[in-house]
Amino acid sequence: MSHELPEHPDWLWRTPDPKRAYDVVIVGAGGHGLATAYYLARDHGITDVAVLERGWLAGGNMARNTTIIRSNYLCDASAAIYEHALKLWETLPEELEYDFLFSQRGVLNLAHTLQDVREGIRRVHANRLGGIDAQWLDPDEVRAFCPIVNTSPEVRYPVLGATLQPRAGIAKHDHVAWALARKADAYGIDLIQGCEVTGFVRDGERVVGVETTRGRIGAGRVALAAAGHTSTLADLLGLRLPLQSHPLQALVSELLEPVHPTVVMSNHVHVYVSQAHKGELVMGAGIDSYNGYGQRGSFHQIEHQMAAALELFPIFARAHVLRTWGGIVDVTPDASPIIGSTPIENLYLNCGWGTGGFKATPASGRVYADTIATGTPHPLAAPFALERFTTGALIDEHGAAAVAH
Amino acid sequence: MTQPHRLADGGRLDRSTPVRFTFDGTEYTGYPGDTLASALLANGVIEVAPSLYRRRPRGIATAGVDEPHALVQVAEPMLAATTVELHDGLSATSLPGLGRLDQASDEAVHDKMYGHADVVVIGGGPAGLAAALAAARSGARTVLVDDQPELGGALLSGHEEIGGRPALEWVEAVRAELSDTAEVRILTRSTAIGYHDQNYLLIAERRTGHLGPQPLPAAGRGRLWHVRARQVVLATGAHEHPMVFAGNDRPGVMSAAAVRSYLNRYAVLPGRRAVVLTTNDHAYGTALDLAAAGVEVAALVDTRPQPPVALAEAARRAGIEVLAGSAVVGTSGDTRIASARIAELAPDDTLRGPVRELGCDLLAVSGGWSPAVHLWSQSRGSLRFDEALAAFVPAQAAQQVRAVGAARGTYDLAGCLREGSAAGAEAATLAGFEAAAPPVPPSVGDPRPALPRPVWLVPAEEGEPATWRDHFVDSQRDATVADVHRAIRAGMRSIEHIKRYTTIGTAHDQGKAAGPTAIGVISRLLGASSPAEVGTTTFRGPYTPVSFALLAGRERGGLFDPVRTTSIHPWHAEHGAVFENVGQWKRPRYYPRPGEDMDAAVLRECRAARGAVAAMDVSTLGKIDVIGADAGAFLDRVYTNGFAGLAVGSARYGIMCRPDGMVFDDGVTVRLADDHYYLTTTTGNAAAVLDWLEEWLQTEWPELRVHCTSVTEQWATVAVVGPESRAVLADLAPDLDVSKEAFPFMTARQATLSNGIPARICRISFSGELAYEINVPSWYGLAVWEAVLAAGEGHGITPYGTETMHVLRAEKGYPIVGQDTDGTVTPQDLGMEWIVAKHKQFIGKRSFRRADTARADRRRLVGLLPLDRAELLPEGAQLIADETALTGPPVRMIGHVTSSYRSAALGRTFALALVERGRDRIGEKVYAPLPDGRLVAATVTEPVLLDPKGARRDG
Amino acid sequence: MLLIACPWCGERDEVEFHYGGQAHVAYPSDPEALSDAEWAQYLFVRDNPKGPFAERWSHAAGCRRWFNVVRHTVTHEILAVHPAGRPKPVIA
Amino acid sequence: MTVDGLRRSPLGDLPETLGHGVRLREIPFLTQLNLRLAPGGGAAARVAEVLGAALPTEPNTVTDSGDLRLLWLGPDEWLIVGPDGAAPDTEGRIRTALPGEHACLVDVSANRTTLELSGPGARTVLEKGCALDLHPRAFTPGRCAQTLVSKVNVVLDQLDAEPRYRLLVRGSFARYLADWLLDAMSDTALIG
Ligand SMILES: Cc1cc2nc3c(=O)[nH]c(=O)nc-3n(C[C@H](O)[C@H](O)[C@H](O)COP(=O)(O)OP(=O)(O)OC[C@H]3O[C@@H](n4cnc5c(N)ncnc54)[C@H](O)[C@@H]3O)c2cc1C
Ligand SMILES: NC(=O)c1ccc[n+]([C@@H]2O[C@H](COP(=O)([O-])OP(=O)(O)OC[C@H]3O[C@@H](n4cnc5c(N)ncnc54)[C@H](O)[C@@H]3O)[C@@H](O)[C@H]2O)c1
Ligand SMILES: Cc1cc2nc3c(=O)[nH]c(=O)nc-3n(C[C@H](O)[C@H](O)[C@H](O)COP(=O)(O)O)c2cc1C
Ligand SMILES: [Zn+2]
Repeated sequence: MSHELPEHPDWLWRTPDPKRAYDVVIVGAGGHGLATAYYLARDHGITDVAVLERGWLAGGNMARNTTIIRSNYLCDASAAIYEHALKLWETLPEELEYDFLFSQRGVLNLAHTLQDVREGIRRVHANRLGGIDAQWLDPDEVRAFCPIVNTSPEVRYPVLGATLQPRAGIAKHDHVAWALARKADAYGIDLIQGCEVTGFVRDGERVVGVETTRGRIGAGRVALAAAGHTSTLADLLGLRLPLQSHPLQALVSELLEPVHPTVVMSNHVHVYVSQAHKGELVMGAGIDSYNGYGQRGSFHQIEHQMAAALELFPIFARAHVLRTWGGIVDVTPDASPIIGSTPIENLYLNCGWGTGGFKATPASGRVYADTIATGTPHPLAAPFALERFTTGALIDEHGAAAVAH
Repeated sequence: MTQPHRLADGGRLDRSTPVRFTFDGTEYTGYPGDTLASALLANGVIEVAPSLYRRRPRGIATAGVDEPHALVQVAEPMLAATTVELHDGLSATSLPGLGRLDQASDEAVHDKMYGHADVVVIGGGPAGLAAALAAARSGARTVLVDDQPELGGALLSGHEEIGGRPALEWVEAVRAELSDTAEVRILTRSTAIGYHDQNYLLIAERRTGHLGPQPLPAAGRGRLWHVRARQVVLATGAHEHPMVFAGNDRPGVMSAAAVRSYLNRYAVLPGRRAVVLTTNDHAYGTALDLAAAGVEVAALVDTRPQPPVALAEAARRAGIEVLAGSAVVGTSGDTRIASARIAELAPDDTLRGPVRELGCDLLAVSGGWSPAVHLWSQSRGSLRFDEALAAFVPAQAAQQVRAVGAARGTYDLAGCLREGSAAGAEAATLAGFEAAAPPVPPSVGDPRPALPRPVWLVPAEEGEPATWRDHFVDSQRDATVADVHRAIRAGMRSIEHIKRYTTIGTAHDQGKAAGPTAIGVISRLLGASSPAEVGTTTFRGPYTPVSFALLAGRERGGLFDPVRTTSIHPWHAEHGAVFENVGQWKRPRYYPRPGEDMDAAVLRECRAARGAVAAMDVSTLGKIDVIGADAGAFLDRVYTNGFAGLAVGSARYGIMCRPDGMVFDDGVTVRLADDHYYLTTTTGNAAAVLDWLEEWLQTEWPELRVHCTSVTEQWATVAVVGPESRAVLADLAPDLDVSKEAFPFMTARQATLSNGIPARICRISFSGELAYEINVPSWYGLAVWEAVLAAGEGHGITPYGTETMHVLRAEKGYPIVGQDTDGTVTPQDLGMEWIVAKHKQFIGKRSFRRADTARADRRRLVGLLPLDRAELLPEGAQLIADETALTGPPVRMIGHVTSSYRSAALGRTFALALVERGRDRIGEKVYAPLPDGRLVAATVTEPVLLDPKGARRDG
Repeated sequence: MLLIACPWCGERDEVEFHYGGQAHVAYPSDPEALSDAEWAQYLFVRDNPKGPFAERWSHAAGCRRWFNVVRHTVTHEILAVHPAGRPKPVIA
Repeated sequence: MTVDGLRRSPLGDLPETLGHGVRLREIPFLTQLNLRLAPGGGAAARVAEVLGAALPTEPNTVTDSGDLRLLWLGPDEWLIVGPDGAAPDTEGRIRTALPGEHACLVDVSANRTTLELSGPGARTVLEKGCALDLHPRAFTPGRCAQTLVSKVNVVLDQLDAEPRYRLLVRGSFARYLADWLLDAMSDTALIG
């Protein structure tokens, strides 16, 4: 049987009017902006904070992602920050007093070619030495772990094995955002919706405030957390960033009795699927090659996705697509985020999480808050500085996943 | 008695051939023309599975795609019984909003079609038919789409007249004319599920599913149409929505329009004693039809204090009591409704006066109408809340589209016909045809309705909204007024939050019927002045759920993805090759002999290559003819090394980088003539390299006189490798002087083989052995392969696959792009400084000077020899600097194994690895900690482990 | 599925094309003369506007020609199409 | 055995197949020459002379010259298709027209094979996997296109109004395309 979702808390957040100024103004009330606000208060006692959101709170990519959480990344810097996030996820429901259905059901990354196998094993070895749980499964072990995966050697791209991260899993995206929002609100932080930042107030080389659709708001520091919209904001300051915003789509089926006990990702065949708590299959589709701000992509992506899904999961043939949607993901040249200060004083940047930033939410917020509060990069954030594009010290996660959910 | 609720006559049924079906294990009969829902109602069955979470009894509530309760499992899960056509032998099980996936694999075929149309009309009701007719008469390619088995839309459920005849005769005449008109396609049983950019429509056609178990599986179950339309007419009608009052989910509470459908279209009596509740004119027709069918209509409850006089009069004449300014405030009944409680409503929608209870087994409800704007919204058209109609209606179009009839809030039949006709003509005209709106025949049907009085929320007789847990807002999700209230009390203001907090509108029906009601309820509880302030959630496709298999189409199983094979493939398959997928190619990995595993086969193949002669099909390499006066200059810009100075008839190995300086591809290029180079690429990158070259030529250097032509499949290529390869070649090409002097390493010759085949033979080597690559037009590939094997027979020639190829090249320290590199590796990292020209510009050169790229301590390619000669390091194993470094986690890693093999030639295992400061560590030890806890030590060496001087290759 | 008008072949579905990102970004005439920061701008930084965007497409499955398009990144409307090498059109 | 007898086409084992109103067969070994040169220049004129017909300059059209078909592939690119064995002679003739020009002629006869799909149902079969508008108002004999059928790149050439199409497909994709077409042809309700 599927489950009714757990009860929400009776109280979530206020709907305040903006004050004239704040110590810190965070632009964007997605998961990352909200987590940043929360950790500014929790870790640094900074509560004179506003989170400005152009639409409804957590209505951007936070409302749209396939909720996969894992930390089995290849590069040291990525593995470190995602593993930090995973550790935070493990205690966050209790800390935030909100059961947001964090479920450590494991994530399988399937290998279909010898190249995939090499990459998978490389990642398993690196993860284990990095202190991240990782296993290599052969096809029989894959079948045992997820019986509905087609492990027949007869298919076009047989499953040759998989990496498994047992501690990985999913969480209910909206509820995560609300849990963070609720605590941030309780610290006295103003979450201001329907408030779009349309410009910046500058004093020489410094940013001292923002212009919004609800008037000018002064700010000691301005922290961008606007995901796919970051470049349009940075453009207002003449700051060009190595970011491209692309449509990324996802879809859900109707509610189904439990059939899929874990999370399966396959880069080669292009499938990312889990079964959410209520019972719907949640599936990510391919990223569209072109730039797009329309929160929708091209339908052939969905059709390819379905063909691929049926290769791996013949049992899904009769399931139905109930709803499709798109988000706007901000992609960097090395598929890794940018976190840190900018050439403009008091302006901070956290973006470029692309197709995979949900899983990082708590760590992203925490290291960003630390960077903002102290004015120096948090050690986990340091490798993700903007300078890497000049020095060439890229953190290339392309090998790890075409769409790195 | 069978079908006790079936009317004696009428309906769109074929009564001559009753069909049998089972529902939850019980057998019933019905008629072709029935839906599962209508047949159940005919048998007196209204109750379906209880609700998912609260286990409330639930019944069939609608007659269409908006059905929230009657979900069933037939072959597929979660079909609405109101959309399942009855057929003999149908067996359905009711579902509580939760489907079950059948383990048995689904063999049904699904088809796709790509279409183009001048005018697509969606909806085959009066408006759509009129539009299609107008467009079709102009000669425009017209597609008429309707999701029902037959055309007519709302006319199928009434008794309108058009042109002085029963409306369905008009429908039939229009259908006949359309069928006879060239360039018209009528798609019934076809749902437009998506409206995308540039008038791209997706239409899901049900082809044979309704026939039951497929007689001919080849005629697919479904078909997905992709239609690019110049102009679109949306005539999708309107949805009637429910009303929110206590107990509004009880079986027997049904949409008033659905009741009318059941009576007139399906000849079914959904109840025997009815109460009708309405906010608008339309349900009067239902009440009158019920009365005419002999149903006792206990009351017609109209929220409006002053219902239109003519309607009220007609009701009274039919013996129906009209209770004006009132609403149903509650229902009773164990499962099915047994009575409705009715009270008067004050102008502010509060209750006043006494409550009256009327016995009934049917409560027909019309909470109002909302145009079906789903596709309009998907097309990015804007919506506007029309206060008079109390509904969101289409406002500004964003594409070449118009909405007509009920889909834009026009509810009178004459208006629907008029708008349809005009829109069809307009669309055809804009599509470039001469079209005139045909005259609209006179009609008798719904007149322009009087204004409705929407009552979004009928208060309970007591208590506060916080406690109204039986006022269902989204009954499939069991979400109530209390839930909405709770979300708002928690601080939520946006409908998007309330949707996600309560899950309203996210169920199988996507809130098709209840969505507008939910907006109304939310606006009431938020204290908004109008639903306009609340707005809608986003309309997303698909309009109705579609199966994964339909979207996958034919590209399943063997057709999922092309399998690319070479001209020699039949031989490989016949000779037991084990294949490896390389991109879309199937390449032989090794050729096991009986009893051999891969290791044994590969060792044998390697020994043959190093000891005698071996042959490999290397036809999959990408091949490009680069031709033109500037070909050399062009390649100089693309490769890190120089090609302009290459002698005609000679070959050279090259590496190309991306602008960021990282290795992109490598391969050997032969200069065939002054202006003609024959360039080869890795198998996986063939298409990417061609695109890359074209991109630079067309967008950066159009002044260069160079043309690139892909000849990958023009040429089949056979590598003949090993010390005895020269002898084999001599035999194969008797006219060619194969001597060392006449045919040196890195040159190419044209020759005619002994069997007459013309060949381009290159003396190049990816194995470090004396070797030749024989290129022939691919239709000769198999013949040449067989000739090579025949010529080599006396030398013990051995076919070998990619695995042996990998071992041979690794023994020589030759990297494989993508295996020993990963997008972060420069040519220098591979130890190939020699290939990076100092004195010319080439793509990527500037990047080598960047701080990180110029770092001295980068990871570089080296060889590894495990101390234990039998220990095979896993590819991907991470390396640490010394045994004591194993503290942590995290453990500091200095590199990883990229390639690792057993070598027949070396009599031991070896590996290639990328290691931090690797070249400075030659002679030192590094360690690979393995998951099984062992720590494997290996000595760092030069990557070239065999014949470093190249004597064998040059021999 | 975008409908893109190849300047040669006419309107074809998006899947026949290959996306090439921002148009009119010339390869620096003398890369060696650039600072690391300037080179990084060329390598990695492209416009990412919300609105009309001058971008490149190649008719990969058709005539294989590269050409330039001005497309609105929110509505996906294609506002102009022209062969490679022409200057960027002015879109009001 | 002559050397021609040693040739194998990618679909040599494909029997001619009839479906409902549609026929599929391979035509192996057609001559195919890829020609690149500037349109409208001297070379183009000389090529027209030696071939007896102008290279089409209207995109996606074909001109006939005896048993040769000259297919437009790009603004400066054509595919010259002729019967088996015509390559050496045709190539020789064209080469005489090219000296001194920025031009390029490559024999790609073995690069692709040809499938012929014909009959009243042929268009419907193609429309199951090809998004091109093949309606006679848009695509007629004399038109050609490079496009996708299912996941495969093809050069599509309509020979007559039956309709009869040629699909020129690279050898390695030929098997998949044939399998795909055969599957599509097995649809029993082909027309309509
Ligand atoms: C379909 C899809 C699937 C995905 N799947 C996964 C997955 O499985 N796992 C995973 O880890 N990640 C996944 N991701 C990525 C993940 O969703 C994002 O990386 C992450 O949500 C980005 O951070 P965020 O939550 O802060 O962004 P968002 O939620 O997008 O927040 C940015 C906010 O900024 C606001 N904003 C923008 N401009 C302004 C302005 N001018 N003024 C005020 N406010 C502004 C926006 O409205 C928005 O609410 C997926 C993304 C998509 C689209
Ligand atoms: N008096 C009233 O309040 C009232 C209200 C509604 C309708 N009506 C009457 O109903 C009729 C409306 O005529 P109409 O032509 O505008 O609408 P219609 O309801 O008669 O026809 C719409 C048709 O479109 C189909 N359809 C809807 N969405 C579709 C999709 N996505 N794909 C395929 N098919 C789809 C429906 O199944 C239906 O067959 C008139 O006779 C009108 O008088 C009256
Ligand atoms: C993990 C996840 C599960 C979802 N489950 C459902 C669902 O069961 N039903 C539904 O209608 N939508 C579901 N959605 C999609 C949302 O309704 C919605 O489409 C998404 O938040 C994007 O918002 P938009 O469509 O309003 O733009 C789900 C979304 C996510 C990310
Ligand atoms: Zn083109």
